[in-house]
Amino acid sequence: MDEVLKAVIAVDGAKVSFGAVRALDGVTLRVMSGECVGLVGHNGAGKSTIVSVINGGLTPHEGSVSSNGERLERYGINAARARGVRCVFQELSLCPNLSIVENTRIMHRDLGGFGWRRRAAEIIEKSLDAVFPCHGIDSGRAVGDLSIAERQMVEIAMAFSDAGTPPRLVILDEPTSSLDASLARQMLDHVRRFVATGGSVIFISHILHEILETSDRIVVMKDGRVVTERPANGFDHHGLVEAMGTVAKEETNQRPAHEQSTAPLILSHQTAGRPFSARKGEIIGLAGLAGHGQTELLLALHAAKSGTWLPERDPLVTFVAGDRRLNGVFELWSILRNFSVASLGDLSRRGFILTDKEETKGADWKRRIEIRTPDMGNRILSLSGGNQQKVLFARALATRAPVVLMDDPMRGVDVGTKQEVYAIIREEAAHGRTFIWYSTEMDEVRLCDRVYVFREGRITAELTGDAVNETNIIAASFEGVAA
Amino acid sequence: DTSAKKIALSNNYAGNSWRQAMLTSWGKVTSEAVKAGVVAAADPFTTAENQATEQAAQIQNMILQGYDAIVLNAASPTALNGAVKEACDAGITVVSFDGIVTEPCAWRIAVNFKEMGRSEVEYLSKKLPAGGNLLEIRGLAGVFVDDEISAGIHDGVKQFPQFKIVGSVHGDWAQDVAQKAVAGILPSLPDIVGVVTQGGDGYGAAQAIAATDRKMPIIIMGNREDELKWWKEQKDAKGYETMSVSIAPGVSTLAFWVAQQILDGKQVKKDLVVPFLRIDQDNLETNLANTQAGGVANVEYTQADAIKVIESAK
Amino acid sequence: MTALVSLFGKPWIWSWLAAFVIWFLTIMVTLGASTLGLSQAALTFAAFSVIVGIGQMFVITLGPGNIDLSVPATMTLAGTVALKLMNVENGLILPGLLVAILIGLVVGLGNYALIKALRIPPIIATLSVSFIVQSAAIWTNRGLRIKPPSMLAEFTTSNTLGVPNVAIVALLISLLAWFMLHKTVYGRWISAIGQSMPASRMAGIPVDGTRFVTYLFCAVLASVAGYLLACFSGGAALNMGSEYLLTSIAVVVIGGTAVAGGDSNVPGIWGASLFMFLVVSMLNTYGLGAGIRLIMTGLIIISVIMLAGGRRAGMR
Amino acid sequence: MTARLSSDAMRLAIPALSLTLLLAAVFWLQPRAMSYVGLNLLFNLAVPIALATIAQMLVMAVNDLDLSMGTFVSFVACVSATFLRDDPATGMLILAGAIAAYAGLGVIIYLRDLPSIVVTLGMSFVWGGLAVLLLPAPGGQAPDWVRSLMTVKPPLAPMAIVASIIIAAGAHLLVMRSSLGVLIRGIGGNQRSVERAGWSIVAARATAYGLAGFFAVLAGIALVGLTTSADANIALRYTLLSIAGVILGGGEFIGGRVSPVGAVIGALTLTLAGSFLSFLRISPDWQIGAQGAILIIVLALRLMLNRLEKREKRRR
Ligand SMILES: Nc1ncnc2c1ncn2[C@@H]1O[C@H](COP(=O)(O)OP(=O)(O)OP(=O)(O)O)[C@@H](O)[C@H]1O
Ligand SMILES: Nc1ncnc2c1ncn2[C@@H]1O[C@H](COP(=O)(O)OP(=O)(O)OP(=O)(O)O)[C@@H](O)[C@H]1O
Ligand SMILES: O[C@@H]1[C@H](O)[C@H](O)CO[C@H]1O
Ligand SMILES: [Mg+2]
Ligand SMILES: [Mg+2]
Repeated sequence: MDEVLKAVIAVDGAKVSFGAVRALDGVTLRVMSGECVGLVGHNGAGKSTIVSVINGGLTPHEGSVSSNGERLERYGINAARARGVRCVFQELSLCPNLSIVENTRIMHRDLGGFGWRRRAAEIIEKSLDAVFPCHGIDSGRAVGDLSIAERQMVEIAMAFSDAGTPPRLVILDEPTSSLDASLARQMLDHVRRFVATGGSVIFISHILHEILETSDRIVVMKDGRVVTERPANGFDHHGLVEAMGTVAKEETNQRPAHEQSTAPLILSHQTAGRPFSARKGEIIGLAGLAGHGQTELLLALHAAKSGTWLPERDPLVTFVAGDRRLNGVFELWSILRNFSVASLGDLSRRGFILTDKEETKGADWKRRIEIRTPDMGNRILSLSGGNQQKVLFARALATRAPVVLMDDPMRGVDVGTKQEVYAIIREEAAHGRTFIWYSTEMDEVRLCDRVYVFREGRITAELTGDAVNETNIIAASFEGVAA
Repeated sequence: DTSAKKIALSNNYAGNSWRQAMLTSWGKVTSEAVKAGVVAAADPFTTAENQATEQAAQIQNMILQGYDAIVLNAASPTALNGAVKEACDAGITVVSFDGIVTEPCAWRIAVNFKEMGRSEVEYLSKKLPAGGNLLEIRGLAGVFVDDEISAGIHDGVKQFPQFKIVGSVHGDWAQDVAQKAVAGILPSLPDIVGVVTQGGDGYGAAQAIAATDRKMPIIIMGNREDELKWWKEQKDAKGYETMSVSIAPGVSTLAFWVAQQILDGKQVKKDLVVPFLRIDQDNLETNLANTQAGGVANVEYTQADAIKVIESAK
Repeated sequence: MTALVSLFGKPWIWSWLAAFVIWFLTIMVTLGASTLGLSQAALTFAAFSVIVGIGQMFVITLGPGNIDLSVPATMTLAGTVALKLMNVENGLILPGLLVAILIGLVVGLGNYALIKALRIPPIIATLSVSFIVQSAAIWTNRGLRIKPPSMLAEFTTSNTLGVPNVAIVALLISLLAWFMLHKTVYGRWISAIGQSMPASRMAGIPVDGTRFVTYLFCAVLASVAGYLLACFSGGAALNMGSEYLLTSIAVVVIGGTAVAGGDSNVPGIWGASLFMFLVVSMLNTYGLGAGIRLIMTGLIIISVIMLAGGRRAGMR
Repeated sequence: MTARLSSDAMRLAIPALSLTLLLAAVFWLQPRAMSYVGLNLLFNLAVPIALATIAQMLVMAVNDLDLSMGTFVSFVACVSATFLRDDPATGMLILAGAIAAYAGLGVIIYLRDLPSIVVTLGMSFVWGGLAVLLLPAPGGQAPDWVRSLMTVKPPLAPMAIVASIIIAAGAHLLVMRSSLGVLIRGIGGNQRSVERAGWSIVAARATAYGLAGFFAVLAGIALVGLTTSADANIALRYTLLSIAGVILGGGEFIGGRVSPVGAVIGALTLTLAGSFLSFLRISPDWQIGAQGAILIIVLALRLMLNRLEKREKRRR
């Protein structure tokens, strides 16, 4: 009981359902001051939903929220904020049209009054300096002009910033998804510093080593329940994966560097740096620090190889989005329509859609890639983030396009699913498909046959076969920085 | 001598055949006057939409361009007063016609719209002494001309109480709008003996009524050719009788000559009245013959006509 | 019961319901004597709104900001030029129609050229084009009203089995539109573009081609409506399209099409078109003045959209 | 000092440049315009347009669109020319009520999640009807204080220029510098995150709409001060003009990207474009079309400068 008294926030028996879906099925979670709680679970396990409960955005249908032993009856966003609860949401949630300073004003309600701009600038700059030393971000810039990584940095700094009510509990829902290794490191270090001074953190990530090395305690969720809860040193990577309910697969090793140079050239592109080319059946990685031109290359390849005026009978490329809200999902549509939109050419005759064929193909892929839904006719938004991402994968893989462009598509996808997708990618590559894959995760880059490393919008290095390893990639990513 | 003087026409609307006929008459008469050296220029300007604000800006531009006189068909009798006053203050002669302005410094060439409306009912009272139900088709809501003609019609009904207006719709002086509005109200109306109109809407009303199995009432016509032609066809087929009242679009040329006379130093009264154009059963054919196919029955004025109008007003 | 519930989930039901209530109130004035007359008139005049409304709906489906303000001017120009070309001769009916369609194509081309090449927001681009088109209509014959060929005038003003011919034409066009939206790849494409243009592009949809065709389609429907209306009302007038600017937009949104794009609705266009005509007729019938009539029209539009409940979630 | 222009500054530079170019062209065509009186004549009717544009901009800042701006300004003009003069207390009360109605609209649109386009389309009928009821025929008279306010002759620069600067500066402070402005634009940028920060979206939206109503009321009063009297249709054009002004001034339909100074410049540019045309003396047939052409040219200019800026940015 005195555990409850000490808890910064304690949720007891929270139940939340969205229609028929039970997002939370009686979750009890406590966060003490001075600890970092790691929260893991498969896609749709209910992590984001519990976050919404804690930050006051969602009132559970059953269960209670208390703080320092006091049961909070009218718990809402403002009550949460007043208690120092701050949140970095899974999707970016700043106003892109406002400057960083103005966003700071929005985040801190009681920052008003004459001269607020100056004060807001001080607050956010102080926090940025603390979390990401040498960040180089000017607080007068509009958020929309920032790269996706910079935005995430600002958002994290915003959560740790102090404008009167100091942050006591910071919730980080997949905060490192767009950060490269060095920035993620800085953030994790800051989390430890914050915890050391008595702050609390809830840390959600699918990158398990981050969880393992940063958390004090790890809570594993599955299907809306907490299934395991243990101090972090009670888990190893394998054990954690097992606890999440996914069958731990063999740690993927690098593919045997088979003979690729004889395969026919399928795509080449002139870039600012080294020339880019791709051969049939290759898996090509685009690596380097986040936001250094990898996405731009993918967009350029896509634009160069697909017409915008006439329908393409045999498209050369297809695309898997990473930023699914921006260029991935069609929000009004069902899962099926979202899946089939890229292959309508094959699912129609003389412009008329063959509905039967569409449904068969949809059912086929639902099975193949395990999209967790009772009905492909449900709206795409009824899926959790990770499952939406799987639909986007299925959409691309179901086309006949010989080249698949992937823009860091594994963001927010759980470990089990990742392994399944990797297997599909390898299988398709073996059948002659080419994958061009931008990833911020080293594990994924290591799966590639060949890797182009980017630095400041240019390709600065090309690594093949055995040369594709962490040391070489990091060396190439920072090439020129030291000089 | 006005040979060095420049006159501008400020017109607020060009979207119907009446206005097009008005612009054509202006072009025809003024180009001859310019050629003959009576005036140096007579440029027509039209605004894109029927808006007082836009026309006010147009008048202000004319002030900047240094015109000596502005002939004005106004979007509003009062909303242009500010701009008109500025023009007068800049020493410019402003002559308004058809859509006249109330600003005292301007001249007005007005049609007695009220009388026009009243005369329609008077005509009906002669044809139908027993009276009966009437349908009224009005013009564009909120516009001065519409309100005046309608007021005249209602005065007429007061004067001849055997008539009763049982329905009233806005036809916006356009055949298709009138047709639609009449078709919508017609099914719910009792028998009607007459349709009182504002011109530009008679043919539309006739078509809407013809589409039902009602007996054709007396529809007062305007001056559009299709109205006159339909009347003629009905007259030839079954002796249909009606009349037409309207204002001739050529009144713009009268305004032009009046402006020229004022610039020439003539003393002209601020308010001049022109008769409306009336066509009856017996002069229908002559008027129809003088009307361009698809056009509007019209009268154009000469300098001499203008002098006569000015004299008679004294 | 569930059928009824699902019926009320349909976005188009509200416009139909509103149209029906108003129709009923209007015929009750004459205790039902005006039923046939009013229904026929409503079908006739709704037909024109339906035709332009469908075109506008396709454009609005393309997503926020997409709208075609050149509809009225296109109607006017097509009507004017076609009637001038046909010159009251029955033999020239088909060439007249072809010329009207050609005008639609040219206007649509102009609209999309501006939107694409100059990146002008559609609302401004189509407004600019409409000014030019209106000028062209004035320039062609200075507003002279030429009569339609007699066969065409006869066709557009008469009924088949009690149903106005123009309504039959509109119905055929509606069926075509429904088919295009729900059964063809093109329909999927415009819905996708309306939800997210970047996502559509990345899904390999020929975005420019699809948008271009849609603007063409809208302009062609406007020109066909202009052609029919000019024949129906006995000649083209320079201002004949003007009331279809607001109407074409109003019928789309009242009919339940999402103004945010991506979701269109053909049956709703009919409900809304009938409604728009009947509202004016009812208020005229009840002898209300122009001011009251305008206020009531506005309030009814707002009530319908409130009942229909704005952006709906039930779409597949 | 870094030479990097913020995107806000760039948003402004482009409209300012097009206005300057157009002004140069007008001065070249009509040197007489280059004077105290000349400038006032060129620009005084832009003052109410600028106010209406600011009003529209406030609505656009929260991702909505107001299609009733023109009829609302007309309604206000009618109130100003009647009640505000004859019975100032009642007049003020009516205008305050109208502003409250605007705020209420903002609330309803948000709470019921209605498309603003449809609700304001409906409201345009309501305001229009009220205006017709107030002034069935044109008339009324501006209150004397309004008239003298709009005809003052300040030293140095004419009223039109002084007023434009005051409007631009005031709106800039309100929308770009104050906390309230940040909140309103934040809603346009990402409503959810504003909500998550604990703000009341309802209150913020009501304020944005209320402010829009306030500026539109000022527009109506200023308009009557210039025209001396009103009619029910006096400002119908303001709906499209205000939208075009916001766009010309660098604003966007969604995303809360707006620029008050740009909006005022946009309004001035549109007004000037009309004058430029009348100085060109185009044949009356094509005068309407030329207005379309000039809109296209001004926007094409904007695009060209935009491109130039992008290239500049890339080089850096
Ligand atoms: N608005 C909603 N409507 C219906 N179901 C929802 C809604 N939001 C969430 N859910 C469901 O609730 C469950 C939990 O979702 P949540 O977003 O919390 O998952 P998650 O643990 O964050 O998963 P992921 O790792 O994929 O991001 C999922 O099954 C999801 O489908
Ligand atoms: N009170 C609520 N009522 C209805 N839906 C809600 C509520 N609160 C949250 N949601 C919905 O829950 C869904 C899940 O939130 P979120 O935005 O995190 O999803 P995501 O980005 O797809 O990722 P993930 O599903 O992994 O969380 C969202 O669609 C959100 O709109
Ligand atoms: O525009 C014209 C004139 O204003 C006339 O007075 C009546 O008919 C309208 O069509
Ligand atoms: Mg989540
Ligand atoms: Mg998730």
